[in-house]
Parts: sequence; C-alpha cells; structure tokens
Amino acid sequence: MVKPEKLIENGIRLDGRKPDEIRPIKIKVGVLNRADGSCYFEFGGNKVIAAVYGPREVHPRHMQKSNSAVVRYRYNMASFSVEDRKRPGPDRRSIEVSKVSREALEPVIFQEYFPRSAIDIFVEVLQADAGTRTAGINAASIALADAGIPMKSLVSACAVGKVDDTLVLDLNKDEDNYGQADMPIAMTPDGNITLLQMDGHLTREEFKEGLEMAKKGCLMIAEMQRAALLEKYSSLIEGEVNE
Amino acid sequence: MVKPEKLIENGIRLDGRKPDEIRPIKIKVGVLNRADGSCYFEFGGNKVIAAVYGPREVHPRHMQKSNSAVVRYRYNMASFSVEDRKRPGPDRRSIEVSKVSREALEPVIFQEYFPRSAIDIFVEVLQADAGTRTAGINAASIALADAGIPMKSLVSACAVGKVDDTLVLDLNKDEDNYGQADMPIAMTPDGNITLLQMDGHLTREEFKEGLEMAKKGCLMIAEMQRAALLEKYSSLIEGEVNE
Amino acid sequence: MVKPEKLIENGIRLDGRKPDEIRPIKIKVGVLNRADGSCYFEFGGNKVIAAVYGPREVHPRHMQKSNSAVVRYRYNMASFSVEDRKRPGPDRRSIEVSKVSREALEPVIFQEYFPRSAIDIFVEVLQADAGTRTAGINAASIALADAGIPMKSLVSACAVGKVDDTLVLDLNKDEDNYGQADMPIAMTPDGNITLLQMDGHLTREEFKEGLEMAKKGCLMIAEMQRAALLEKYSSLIEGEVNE
Amino acid sequence: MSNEIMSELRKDYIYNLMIKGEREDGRKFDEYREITIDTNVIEKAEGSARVKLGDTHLVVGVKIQTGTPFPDTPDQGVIITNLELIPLASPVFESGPPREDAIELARVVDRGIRESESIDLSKLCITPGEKVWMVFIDVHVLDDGGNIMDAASLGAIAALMTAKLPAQRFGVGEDTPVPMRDVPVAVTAVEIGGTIMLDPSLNEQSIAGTKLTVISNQDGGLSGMQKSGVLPLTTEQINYIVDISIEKAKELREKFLEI
Amino acid sequence: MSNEIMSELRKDYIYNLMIKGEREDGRKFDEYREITIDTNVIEKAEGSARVKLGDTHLVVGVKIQTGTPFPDTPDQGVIITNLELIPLASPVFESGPPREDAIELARVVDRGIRESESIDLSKLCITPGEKVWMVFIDVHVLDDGGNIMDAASLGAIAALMTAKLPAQRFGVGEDTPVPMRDVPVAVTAVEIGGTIMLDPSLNEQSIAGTKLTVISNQDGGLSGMQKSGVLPLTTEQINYIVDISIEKAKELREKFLEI
Amino acid sequence: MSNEIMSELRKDYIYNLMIKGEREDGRKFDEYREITIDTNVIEKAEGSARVKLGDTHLVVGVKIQTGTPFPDTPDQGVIITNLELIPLASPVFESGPPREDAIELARVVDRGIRESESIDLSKLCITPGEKVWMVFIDVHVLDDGGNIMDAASLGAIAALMTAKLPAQRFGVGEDTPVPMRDVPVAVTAVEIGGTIMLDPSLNEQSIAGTKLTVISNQDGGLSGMQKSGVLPLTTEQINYIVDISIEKAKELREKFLEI
Repeated sequence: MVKPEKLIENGIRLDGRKPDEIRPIKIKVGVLNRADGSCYFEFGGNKVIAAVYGPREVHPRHMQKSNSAVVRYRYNMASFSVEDRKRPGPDRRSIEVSKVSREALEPVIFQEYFPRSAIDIFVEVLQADAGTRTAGINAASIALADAGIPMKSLVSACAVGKVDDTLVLDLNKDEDNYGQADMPIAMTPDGNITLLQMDGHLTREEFKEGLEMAKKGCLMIAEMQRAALLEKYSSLIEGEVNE
Repeated sequence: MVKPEKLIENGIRLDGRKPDEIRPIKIKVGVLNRADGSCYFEFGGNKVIAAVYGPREVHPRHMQKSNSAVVRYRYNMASFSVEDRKRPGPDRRSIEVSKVSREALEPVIFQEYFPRSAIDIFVEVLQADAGTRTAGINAASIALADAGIPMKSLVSACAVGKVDDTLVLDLNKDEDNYGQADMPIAMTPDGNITLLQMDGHLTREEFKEGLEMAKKGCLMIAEMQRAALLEKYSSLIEGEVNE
Repeated sequence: MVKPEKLIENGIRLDGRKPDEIRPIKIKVGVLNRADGSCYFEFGGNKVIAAVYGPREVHPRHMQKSNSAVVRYRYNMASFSVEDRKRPGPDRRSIEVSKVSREALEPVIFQEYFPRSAIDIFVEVLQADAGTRTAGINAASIALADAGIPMKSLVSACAVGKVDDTLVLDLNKDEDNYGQADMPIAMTPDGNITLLQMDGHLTREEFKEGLEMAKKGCLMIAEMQRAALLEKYSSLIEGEVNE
Repeated sequence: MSNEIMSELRKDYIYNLMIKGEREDGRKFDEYREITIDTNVIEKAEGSARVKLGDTHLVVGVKIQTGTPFPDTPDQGVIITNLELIPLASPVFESGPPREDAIELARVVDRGIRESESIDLSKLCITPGEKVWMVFIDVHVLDDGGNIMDAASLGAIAALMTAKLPAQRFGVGEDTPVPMRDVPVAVTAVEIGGTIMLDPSLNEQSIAGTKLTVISNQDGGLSGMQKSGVLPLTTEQINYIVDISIEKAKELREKFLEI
Repeated sequence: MSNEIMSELRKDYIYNLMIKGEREDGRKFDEYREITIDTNVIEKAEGSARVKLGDTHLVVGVKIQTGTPFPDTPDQGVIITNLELIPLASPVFESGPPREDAIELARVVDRGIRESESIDLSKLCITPGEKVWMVFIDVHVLDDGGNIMDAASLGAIAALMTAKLPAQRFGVGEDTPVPMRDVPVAVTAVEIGGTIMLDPSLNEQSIAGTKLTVISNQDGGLSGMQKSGVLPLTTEQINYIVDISIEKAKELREKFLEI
Repeated sequence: MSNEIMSELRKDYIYNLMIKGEREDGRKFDEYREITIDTNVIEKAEGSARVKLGDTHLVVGVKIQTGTPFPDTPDQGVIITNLELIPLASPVFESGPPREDAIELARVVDRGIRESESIDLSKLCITPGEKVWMVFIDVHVLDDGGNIMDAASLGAIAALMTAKLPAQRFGVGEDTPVPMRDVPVAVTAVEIGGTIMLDPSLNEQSIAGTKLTVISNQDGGLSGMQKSGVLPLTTEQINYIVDISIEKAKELREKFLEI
C-alpha cells in the first residue's frame, strides 16, 4: 500500500475508528488441551494464541532460582503471519519483544510461591497487523489466569500513536507504517505501568496526553479480559451444576 | 546425464543387470583400529564405512536410559562423495536418514543388556551412487557384530524401484533419477521389516510384488554379510591356531 | 594500496625503520575496573586490550581439571578494527590464533596452583595493522601479571619476516601483504620458544637468522613490558606511602 | 520414576481395552477421531487451513512468492515444507532448531505433496531459468493430541487447494489457483500387541512401538510410505495396513477434500 | 549463597544511603558520573568514539561501506547497530551469540538514532534501488560499570558526528560527513525504594527493579523510550523521569556533543 | 581416575623406552611408520587419495567447481581446505562444528599448499573478476593413529597431483591437470624428555608436550611451520627439527610423491 494522503479525515481514521477507539477484540479462553492454560486473542487483524505451562520443573537445572519461580516468555511469529514470509525461528526483534513482554507480566505473578520451578509462557502470532506484542501480553495474561497461576491482577496492553499530528489509540498496520509515533504500554488495573516503549516523535505534552489515552485503552481491554474469563468459569460452573 | 530414452531394453537394465539383480557387493570387516567394530561396504558405486563404539558411557548424562542402552546413529556424507560438493555437516535429509536407519537396527540389538550406556553407530558415505542408506545399514549391521554387540540377528537392506513401468531391484543413480518409484526396506533374516519408505508411484499390486522382490534382495545380501563375518572370524581363529 | 615497487630503499623500510627495528610501543597496565588484570597495548598501528579473570570457577563443570587450572584464551577482532568491516564473532582464523596464543602463555603459568579453576584471558583487537597476535600475547602476558597470576616469567612476542629478500623485524601491514614470509614467535626471557609459526618462503639459513632476529625483538619488548609493570607498581607503592 | 509407572499403567490400560476390541475413546480400530477443517483462516497467507483431528490442532499456512529455480530444474517451481514442534503445543516439545521428529514429519508431508505430483510444478514456472513460484508450506502445530502426520497432511493439501498464486502482487499477471492435479491423503496406523489401529491418539501413539504412514492418491495408487519407530512389522501387517489405508484415504478425501 | 548475602548487604547499603538522600559515590540523584568522550580513536573506522562514564568504558566504531538498499526503501541508506557484551568487560558476561540484554541495548541505541531521524537516510542513497551507504555502528563494551545504555548512546552519536562517508575509497565522489540533522541523547533513570536516580552505577543498577531510558532531541521532543526490568512504574514516576531526562539530555548535549 | 592412571603408565612406558633409545613400535627416532598412498579412490571426486600412515587412515577428496573470485584477487583461483575430526575416527572425537584442533590442522594443511605456491592460482582463473576454479580439499579422517597432520598433508598433495580441472563438465574447454609447481611435504616432530621423534604415534603424541610441523619444498626451502602444544622448545631443538625435517621431506617426496 502506498502512503495515503490522509490517515484521518474529519476526525475519523481510515478504518472508521475515532481517535480513542480500539479495534474489535475477540477472546477465547482455554483453547488448547495440552497447555495448562491458554487463550486465543484477536485484536483487529492480529490473531495470537498464548499457552502457559507451569509451575513445572526447570531445565537446564542451573536456571532455577532458589527462592522464586523463573518466568520465561517466548514470542514467536508464524512464517505465514506476515505479508512477506518470515524465516522460522527467533530473530533480534522477537528476542526483545519476549524480554519486555515477560517483564510486563512478572510484576503480577506470585513467583515466590514456586521456588525452583518455571512458568513458561508461549505466544504464537498467527497473523500480524500492528500491535502483536500488546495482543500477546493480553492473551498471555488470560492464559496465566486460565492456568491457575496466582496473580495480583491481570495485565492489559494497548498502544497509542501519533498519526497526522493527532494522538490515536491502538494503531493499525497502515497507521504504524505511515504514522509519526508508536507507544505500546502494559498496565495493571490500578494504573501501574509494566511495559513502556516509544518510537518516533512526541512532544513532552503529547507524551503525557498519550500515556493517559493508552491507559484508558488498557482499562477497556481489562474489562473484556475479565468478561472472557468470567464467561469461561461460569460455563464451567454451569457444567458442574448440570452434571 | 540426460534422461535416456529407455532404462530397460529387452529386459536388461542399462548397467547390464536383470530386473531382480543387485549390484556387486564388496565387504571388509574390521577395517578401523580405533572403533570397537567396523565395516567397509561397497554396493555398486556406493562406498561406505561404518564404525561402532560401545557400549560406552553416555554424554550428556541426561540422555541415559535407566533400563536400556541408547542407540545413536550418525549418517554423514563426505563433501566429495557426490557430483556437486556437499557442504559439510548434517542437513535435514541426513537427519531423517539417521533416524530411520537407527530404527532399522534397534529391533535386533539387545539394548536392555546395557542400561545407562550408549551404542554409537557412525556411517560415513565416501562415495554415493543411489542406495547409500541401505549400504549404510548393511555396513552398520556388520560393524555391530564386529564390535561384539549382542544381536538377535543381522539386518539387511535393499531397495526396490519402478523403472519404465517395471519393478527392479536395487536402483542405481540413473534409475533413481529417472525412475518412477523408490522403496528402500530393511529386514531381519526371518522376514521382519525394520525399515520401509516409499516415494513415487506404485499401484497396490506393484507394492506387494515389490516388497517380495526387496525381501529377496535382502536375503541375498544377508548371505554375503554372514560370509564376510565368517571369513573374518575364521581367519582370526586360524591366526590363533597358528600362534 | 597498490604493491609498492620497493619495500626497502637504501636499507630503510617505507615507514622509516631499519630492518631490525620494531614499531613504537605504548603500554598501559590496569586499564579496566572489572577485570582482575588488564593491559592496553599499542604496537605500531595495532591497538589491543587484554583482560584476565581468575583463578575463578569453571563453567561448565566438566571442563575442570582435577590437578590444575584450565587456561582459556579468546582472541577477538572488533568489527571496526579492519579496513573492511569484520562480521562479529569467532571465525576459523581467530580460533587458531586463540589456540596458539594460549599455548604461548601456558608454559609460564603455574597452573598446578589452582586445581579445578579457570584462568580466562580475553584479548580484543580494537585496531589491526599486522601483528595482532603478537600484540595480544604481549598484552595478555602483562595482564596476567597485573592479575597476580603466579608466573615463571613474562612472555614476549614479535614477528620476523622477509621483504625484498631482506629479513626484517616486526612487519607492518604493507610488508605483510607484499612480503615473502612472516614468522611470529613468542619467547620467555631465557630463550624458550613458546609460539612459532611460519608462512611464505625462507631458506634454511634465513630461517635460522630470522629466528635470532625475532628473539632480539622479543627481548626489546620484554624490557618494555617489565618497565610498564614496574611503573604501575611503583606508582601503587608511592600511592600507599602518600596515604 | 513416576513417569515410568504412569507409562506402564497407560500401557496396561490401552492393552486391556484392545484385547476386548476397544479403544480408550470408544472408536473402532479403523475409525478416525472427529475431523474439522477450516480454510482461509489466515488472510495474510496465500492459502491456509486449520485442522482439528481429535485433540490435535494445527494451522497450515501457504506463502507464495517469486524466486529463482534450482539449476537442475530451471522450468519448475519450488515447494518447501516446514514443520515445527513448538513448545506451545506440548509439554515435551522444546525451543530450538527442529529435531528429528519434526524433520521427519515435514519431509514425509513434503514428499506426499511432491511425489504424488499433486502440484504441477511446471505450471509454477514464470520465466524458465529465471523466475518461478516458490511455495512455502508451513505447518504450525498448536496442540499435540497424537497423529500430527495425518493432520498436517490433510491441512497441507486443504491449504494448497484454496491457495492463490499472487501474480498481481508480484506484477506477473492475474491471480490463479495453485495448479493441483491430485489429492494425496496420508493415513497412519500403529501396531499395538498385534492389533492395527488407525489414527492413533496420543496415548496409543506413545505406547505403540511402530507407526506406518501410507499416502495414496485419487486413483488408489501409492505415492509415499514411511515406517517410523523401533519395532518391526511383518509383511502381512504391512499389506493389511496398505489395504485399509487406501480405503480410508478415499473416505477422508471424499468427506473433507472434494470441493 | 554468599552471592545472595552480598547482594542483600549491597541492597541495604544503597537503601540506607538513599534514605539519607545520598548515593554511594556522593552524587546527587540527578547527577551523572564523570564523562569523557574522545573521538577518532580508531583510524581504521570511518568514525569512532571512546566513552568513559564513571567506571563504564566503551568504544564505538562506525564502519561505512556501499551496499544494496532494502527493496521497500530503495532510496534510503541503511543503519545497522550492533552491541556485544563481551566477557572481557565483566565477570558475568559470557562468550557466544548476543543475549537478550545485549540485543535490547543495541536495539534501543539503534532506534534512538533511527527514530529521531538524526541521520538523513535519503542522503545516504548513491543510486536509488542499487547502491546506498550502509552505516554499521558497533558498540564494543570494555568495562561494565553500569548504565551502558547512556554511554553507548553518547558514543554512537559522537562517533557518527565525526564519521565520514568514504566516497573516494569506493569511487563515488568526495568524502563528506555523515548527514546529521539531530543529536538524540539517552538518559536512563532507575527507581529504588521510591526514589528516582539518574545514571545508575553498577550497584544501583543491580538492585533497582526497573530502569527507564528516555531519548530526547534538540527541540526537547521525545524520540524513544524503553522501560526495562521487572518492577512497575507509576504515571507520576514516568512523567517525572521524562521531565528531568529532557533537561539532563540538554545539558549533556551542550557539554559533550555540540561542536 | 583410571584414565589418569592409564595415562601415567603410558607416559612411563614410552619414557623408559626412550631412555633406552627405543620407541614402542621399534622405530628409530627419525623413522616414519609404514606409509601407503592410493590415489583416485573416489571416482566422484576430481582428485582423491587414501593415506595410511601406521594406524592413521584418511581419505582426501578434491572437488573442483567454478565460482566467483575474491574481489581483491580477481585473477586467481580459490583453494579451500576443510578437515573434520569425525567421531567415527576416534572415541575422543565428537559430533558438531569443527573444534580448534581440527581447525588448526586444516589451516596448516591449507597454508602448506597455499604458501608454498604449489598450485599456480593464476592458472585457475577462467575469466578475470568473474569466473575462477574453486578447489575444495576435504580431508576425511577415518582412523586416528597419531600424526594426522603429516598424513593429511601427504594426502592433500597426492590428491591434487592426480586431480583434473573438470573443464568439459563446466563447458569451459578440455580437462587439464591442476597446475602444480611444487610438492610441499609436512614433517612433524615431538619432543619427549629432551628427545626429538618424528611421526609420533598416538601414544607418543598424547604424552608429548609439544609438536613442531615443518613444511618444506622441492628446493629444500621452508614454506610453513607450526608449533602446537603447551611446552616450549629451545632454539637448538627447533633448528635440529628443521634440519631433519627438510631431509625427511625430501625422502618422503621421492618415495611417495614423484610420479
């Protein structure tokens, strides 16, 4: 796609959203059999799946921590998830995304409950459309809850960006390609920021305004995460009652 | 070589063989000093050498099995064994060949006699001419016996293929390149199939007929394997008598 | 640079040196904070830095020796140290240089004093101008002393070469590129040769003469190494007296 | 140790059922688990399919781009099949380069497509010796419930049958379907205590000493076979598996792959 | 165990100082350690800088050569940033391919240069679609005394500001400076027990739960941020760090990078 | 532990023999073990040789194909030497990428060929700057009985002397021999307790602290040397080894390599 002349017209973005509107979200909890917890998460054109295994034994042994669990996070893009086929396997970008995503979730996990063990989070991006790391964190947060890992709270993630000199929530691919700034954040429901990255150009004021906007996005997503988990567990309880 | 018009003329193949004839075989047992057992095996234009080490300690330790030996098999082609120089080191093909070759031999090895130890089989292809995996299994089987590894029986391997709509035993390079099907098998003398792969096009009937043909090939090879081992051990006994 | 017509004119080399003259040397001892010992060494256009860590624990454990220390040596060229950017990471050349450099230093280290431990030597080439391995050994020898590793003596290294049919000490880059032979050696002050490599063409007589010449070069360097260490330690003692 | 006890118990359980002519999930010996195939599930891929085969769940994506042909086949397109057993899909899979199981699976799926000549490679040629279509078939296993082989094989052919050559995007004409001319289907059997079972579940697979995959075509002919595992098979067992595999492949093809 | 005790003691020591409003080396919370920047220290490189930031010591070399542009940006040069945490620089660094810490550092330094548009990439184009300048920024850490990020960032920009495009050597005209149009500066803060400190020393960094790097430009705008570490930050903390980082970056830029 | 005891015993045994002027296999100190060289043993290779040197057994294959010259030597062919210590050849060799011993061996064999200018690289040029002959020398060690270096060096030169440039196959004229102009020979000595021995056996090599390889040419000049191992040598020892190596190389060349 060639850079469009305008990305926002009359306050409306090319995909019809208002500046502070996030893309449609679809959540399915517990989609995998082998994993201890899992979540399928669609965020606009992003399709990601997260699985959690653990607490379980750590291999190799020397990676164990004597007084807490080790949290590991593997973000991976399927070869077919992007326009031009991606070579399989980790690259520098996915290693960095894995690191900051893990750090976005570690603050809410009661790691000290599980010394010498591992909590493994795997996020596979089946289709990518700008915002895969936030989609992954949102999915992983639910998968952790689905796996029964004790957590202080959920974590929700959302990006804010600048497009045609306007701050907008949750960039899509074109806005990401042709926009002026991108800033993904992750947040606990009580407003603690667990992930913060920024690229592009923002004034000090835009940054502060953008941060508030992104926080609002996170709160909207948190609602949906809670609803999805609730739905799963109420259906489970229903199931039990029916038996 | 360009594809020849006919690969079989008047029932005779381009290299002068009849359809159910295997290529000349040359076997030397115990050709290496360092290995516990070894065998040099020529099968038409194929020249392979097999070495066996073990039972011996397993490294790394976590690969040990508590109630049986681990059998490992490394099939490797020398860089100069083929028309266009091969890059050194394992590739996907050699990893698959190593796996199925190992599985072709495991059924006859008394692995349970040697818990926590390894039996290592190394097969080097010095020259390749279609049929290297069968040549390797034939050589490895002898090298295992030469190493004194307790075995239920030898294993013999041979391919059958389809060329000019005719089933033929033991394809050579041109028949492999321009033929219609290739099916390598490995077999114990009592007819148990330990390796079976097939590529190309065979009718159900051709398959069944081909399988019988390949089994006959294996029996011919088994004869020669036994003869080679016998020769080595009779010469050893002679040597002892002469001393 | 195109090959110059003459590399030696009226007994003087292109950089103004006499045949048996070495390039200017600049030595700084103890330049790094984290390392146990360190040395910055300029040798003509070569700029290298050596660091020593140890004796310290060996990882992985199976590399331990029960009755002596393990000495490890990592020679590495910075990507920007050469005319055409070098890809980061070890290559076949640096692995060989690391091996012979380690062997050049092992004879003088009292390894048996530190069973089950490691002495790690790291040499980084920041700028290369022919003679990086000798510069590295010279630097490493000082860094070992700076780290307080017990040694029988220092080791000094220098190359001799043949240029325009003349033996010359300590080749520079052009002499290395367009010369006829290059022979780096390393030596203890009492004349024991701990590294010897040769490439190119030398008659038997040239070799013997060249070896003596290189030994003289090593002795000159040994003087400077001792002076640099002395300076550091006298300044340390002074510092203590002033306190 | 507990793993070994578990494995022993599981073995006994499956065995005892088998003797009574039963399987743990109530299937007949020659019956497949429930199969769902959805195609075009990944819009960014030129072709895609999600396959659920019992508890096994995977996605196959087909990416197609232009490239240079191999020197020895200048007028043919290129197929490259990749399969990874990523640690998301099973507690026993590990990160890192694909290991022998994944490589074997990928190569058998690849040969199934290639040797059956199901894709007309000569129609993937754009300019002989210079430019051809490169077809990348990537199998992404999400949940390992046993018999990945058949699921991957079904997914690969389903994804190919719905894939388009993206000629417009690469400026070489109009988009057209991938030129298919056969529909190979892989059927995998295991032998447990003398009994042959199709479509092994994870438990059945884990206690079976050997597997045989038979790939057959629309005309009932064979285009690929692979024995995998450390126990031998008799000629009778092999011939029996070949016979039922061809029938079962016909059934699966008609039910899931005929458009 | 002794490591854990040491770490506990160090933590207490830094904490107790912090409560008294002090740091282990006597600095104020928003004060940097002594900085020395020397440029053109590697003659073989097209640009270079040696940076000492307290005990941290590194060399940045810029190598520039011609190459092919990326297909999607045919008229732009290429910047590639590499950083290795070689075992010479710290007892805790290991040989082998760069690990996540080194990759994160390299990528943040790279984005600082790239996203600030400090280099005019279009002026690095020689022949559109065919030949462009490739700028390799290699950060060679020699001594890790904490806050490698800011030292690497300072070194990279200082090396670039003195680097030349070697046009003569590659036969494409006269040597010219690398076309710079901004001077981004990274400022890193840590949070320890509720207190924000700039330019963390190795000890401070090792006990801090989280770091925030803020990259700002000549106009006082932001061009990059990266939170790193396992503890969260509040909005107030973030806004405070952003404010002081922009001021501190101005100070560092004026003192060390204006020519 | 038992390994260390064995090694100690072996050391004593070889030492005690040495003091009596003897070697474990009855050879004189400057005597080589029995040598057999067979050439053209691999028909698929452009040149090949099988060398047996005592218990050491290896095959050298030379593959020759066309390729692009290095930019800095546009009118010269390329030689690439590779040697692997595969686990078939010794219980102490391991799978995986070549390690320092294998790399050192390959590089010394390579320099022996290259630095002696035994191959006229300019005659390997087909079209300057575009197409040259690439000569791959692959040493495949099958049995390590000590002194792989000399066996590999003999094998490499023997294989090259019988190798052909496959010009017909590559459509660039008639096949011709590889343009050789010298016959370098490597001779390796070890020092054990002050005594110099040529062609060390595996046992001798394993207890010797140091090895010196001397490569000399037809005119008696030197074209390569490599000291390997952790003990030093005196100037007298080195000069002595150089002298006997040149004589021994002459003998080996005449006996095994003159056609």
